[in-house]
Amino acid sequence: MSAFSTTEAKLTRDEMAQLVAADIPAGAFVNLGIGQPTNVSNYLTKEQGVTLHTENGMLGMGPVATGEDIDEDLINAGKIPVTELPGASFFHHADSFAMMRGGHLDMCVLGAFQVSKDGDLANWHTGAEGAIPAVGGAMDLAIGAKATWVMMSLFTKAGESKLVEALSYPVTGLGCVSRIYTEVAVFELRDSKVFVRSTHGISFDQLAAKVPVELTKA
Amino acid sequence: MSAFSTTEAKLTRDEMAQLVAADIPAGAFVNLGIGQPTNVSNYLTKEQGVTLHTENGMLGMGPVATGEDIDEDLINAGKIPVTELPGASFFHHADSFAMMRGGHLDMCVLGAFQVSKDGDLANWHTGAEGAIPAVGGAMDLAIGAKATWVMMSLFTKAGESKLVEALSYPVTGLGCVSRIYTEVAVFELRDSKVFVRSTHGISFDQLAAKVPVELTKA
Amino acid sequence: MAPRIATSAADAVAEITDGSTVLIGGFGNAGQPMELIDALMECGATDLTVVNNNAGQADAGLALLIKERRVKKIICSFPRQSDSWHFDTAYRAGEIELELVPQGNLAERIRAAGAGIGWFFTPTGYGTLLAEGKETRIIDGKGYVLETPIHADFALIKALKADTLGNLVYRKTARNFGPIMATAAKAAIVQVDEVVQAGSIDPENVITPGIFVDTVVELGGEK
Amino acid sequence: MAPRIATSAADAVAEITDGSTVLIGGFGNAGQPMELIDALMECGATDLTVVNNNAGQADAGLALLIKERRVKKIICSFPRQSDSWHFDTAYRAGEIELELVPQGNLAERIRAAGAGIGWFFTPTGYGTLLAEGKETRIIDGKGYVLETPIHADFALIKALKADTLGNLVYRKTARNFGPIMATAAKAAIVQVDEVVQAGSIDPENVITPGIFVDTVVELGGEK
Repeated sequence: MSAFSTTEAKLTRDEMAQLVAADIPAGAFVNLGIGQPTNVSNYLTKEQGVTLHTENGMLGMGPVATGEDIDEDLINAGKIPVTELPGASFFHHADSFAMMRGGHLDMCVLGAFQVSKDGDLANWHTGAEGAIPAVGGAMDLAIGAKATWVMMSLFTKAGESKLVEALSYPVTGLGCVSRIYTEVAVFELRDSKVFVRSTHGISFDQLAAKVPVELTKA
Repeated sequence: MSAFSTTEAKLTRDEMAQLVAADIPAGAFVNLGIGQPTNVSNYLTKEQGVTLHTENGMLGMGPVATGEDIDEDLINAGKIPVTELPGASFFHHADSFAMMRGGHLDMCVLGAFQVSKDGDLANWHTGAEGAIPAVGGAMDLAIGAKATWVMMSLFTKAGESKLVEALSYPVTGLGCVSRIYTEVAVFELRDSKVFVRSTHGISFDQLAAKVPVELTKA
Repeated sequence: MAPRIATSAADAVAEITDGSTVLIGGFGNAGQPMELIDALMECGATDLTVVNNNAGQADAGLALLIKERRVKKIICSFPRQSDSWHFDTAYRAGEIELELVPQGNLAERIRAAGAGIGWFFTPTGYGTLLAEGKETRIIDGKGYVLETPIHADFALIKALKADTLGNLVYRKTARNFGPIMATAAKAAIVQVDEVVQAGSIDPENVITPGIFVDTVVELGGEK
Repeated sequence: MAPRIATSAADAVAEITDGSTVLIGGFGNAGQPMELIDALMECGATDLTVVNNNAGQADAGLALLIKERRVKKIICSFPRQSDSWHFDTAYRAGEIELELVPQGNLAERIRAAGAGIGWFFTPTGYGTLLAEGKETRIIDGKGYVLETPIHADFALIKALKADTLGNLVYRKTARNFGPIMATAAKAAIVQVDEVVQAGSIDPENVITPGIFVDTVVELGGEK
């Protein structure tokens, strides 16, 4: 495991994506969730040989399609036109989620509303009165891959930590998250502890004061 | 339903196969079990447009292969080389048995050790001391198709009826058989009754005397 | 039985009656049988239970069926979208029932129906609101929820090509729910760009064998 | 990870150790990975649990593994054949454990393992000897038996072609158990006639996506 490190400035969204991309092992099969995680694909290098899965039925997804390459039959889970790489394959929805649920993906990267210190994930529903719920593939993704990483801002607009003792939002999956990338710190969740791998624009002590869970320097 | 009829002579095995073939509705999807039922395929006409399923992964099976057409990658469930017809399709074992179990086949035709008046089928295991059991697809076939027909000789070598009140052999499937073709009679099982559709070389009364279940003329 | 080749989308859906459960393929626009959905709109069938990944978008297709209150219940994974206003309105008015299902469970429940599986234990959704009231079990330390198959009367599917025996091939990610929905419905109704002769699709490449297909309508190529 | 391209069948199976559970593809000779089985014989691994449709035939392949008492348990649907003498002898001597499974349940249990399904209710086998001691349930008046997934350490599979990313295509009824076994094993080892470049198999026609394949060995064409 990497030792603790710190940088002066907060990470930008692109820097977060870059960091996640660099951490993905060579040759991994990865599903990148809708939203911020999708940005990670821009920083994967050809040498890494990472294969992207999209749950609507494809392995070997390439970059977003532009111009003449746009084909409405070739889209990602966010319904954005994409391209296919040599060695791609198509399959139906049951096979695609079987691939995920069966633990064949090395990793998925998701956004989150909250993550608990035990790796419980909330990212599908605010639980707000009158909100229309929608879940999509969130629950399948959360528990399906061998490792689930989260990308999120660490604090809400009201300044509350999204890394919590116990979820107050509805659960997406229990005990599934093993790493959290935020603009101010990267956390690793293992052995029932929360390790801080790095801080950005904040010291470990400042961070520990703002986050309501016990933190350990990696 | 057909009214009762009778013929002077017992049916030969080929005549039984011919009768079964003639009874299969046009356009049906059918699985013919190993042994005697396989012979039915010789009497299906092109006009009937019956599609044969083999549980080792094929729809649109053609006749047994001979000479140069023999291909060890193209076999039926009895491991006999067969041919493929235009419009055939190949699929894996889980899909093949899903097709059967999901009730998509119109019919399967099987051999039997015993059938009970309620349509319980015994055809996989004699239950004899020291016999090594083997089941193959028998249980899947028995309960999978929309209709299960049996072809068997009505009596054992010892002269005992194989159509019985209750099975003495181990069960393959419960309540699954709806029709039985034998060399001396054709039975239809419905509404908890056993109807005799035809007799061959035996009168209805003679038959009724030899079979230990209540029979009704169709 | 070789499938009926319908003369039009209207002809293809003519047997769908009030109260039917209808599986509708597609994920986004890919694989969405838009002409069949429009024909279902025209044919007047109501009190429908619809199974789709979403609950209609903008002012077309499934959204219009919902707008006209022809759908009494929808089983889907992702109803709320930026342009799902007709669903949102019907839902808030209490005029449509929603069964929300994680996407993979939705797919597996449809697959189970087609495959003759009774109930099954899936890890997806365990410990969540969507498992409330459902039987659960811990197997090897992992939590599972018991889910049921989703059987339907009809499936509306879009494929690329059918042969005259109903064998289907799809195109890219438009495959999505089509192959499993075809297996789970009593009658699968398929719109294709092209109907070809039996024997012109390589048996190795058939995705949906013709046994699952009841009605085919050829609607030509690119829209 | 792209699969390892092994240099020989022996190299391909080198990681199989004593006590492993090994899925072996094939139905009759079709799809049977004979060279990999021979290599498994050579490599010396013992105390194996083997999953195959049969329990070996004549004096070759799996039958020899059984003859040499390298298989402590076999999970299969049809052990007894006219030429299954090595199994028969071992079984009668009480030197091999047999778990007899209806063929469709065997396939579905392997599929469930690969698909991350916990337990499932299947109608096949209900009311029979093979359901004795198993949990059952009546659903809509029909009896079902609860069955478990079959997970394995290795799968030995024969396919027609692999590309360098491990995408597989099969040939005719030799497909049989291969695609599901590839999904249910920690490591799928595949013998193929030919390895081709990534991109040379049409993505629409891939039967086993490379994600399921760990080791490929090219053993040339017709035997």
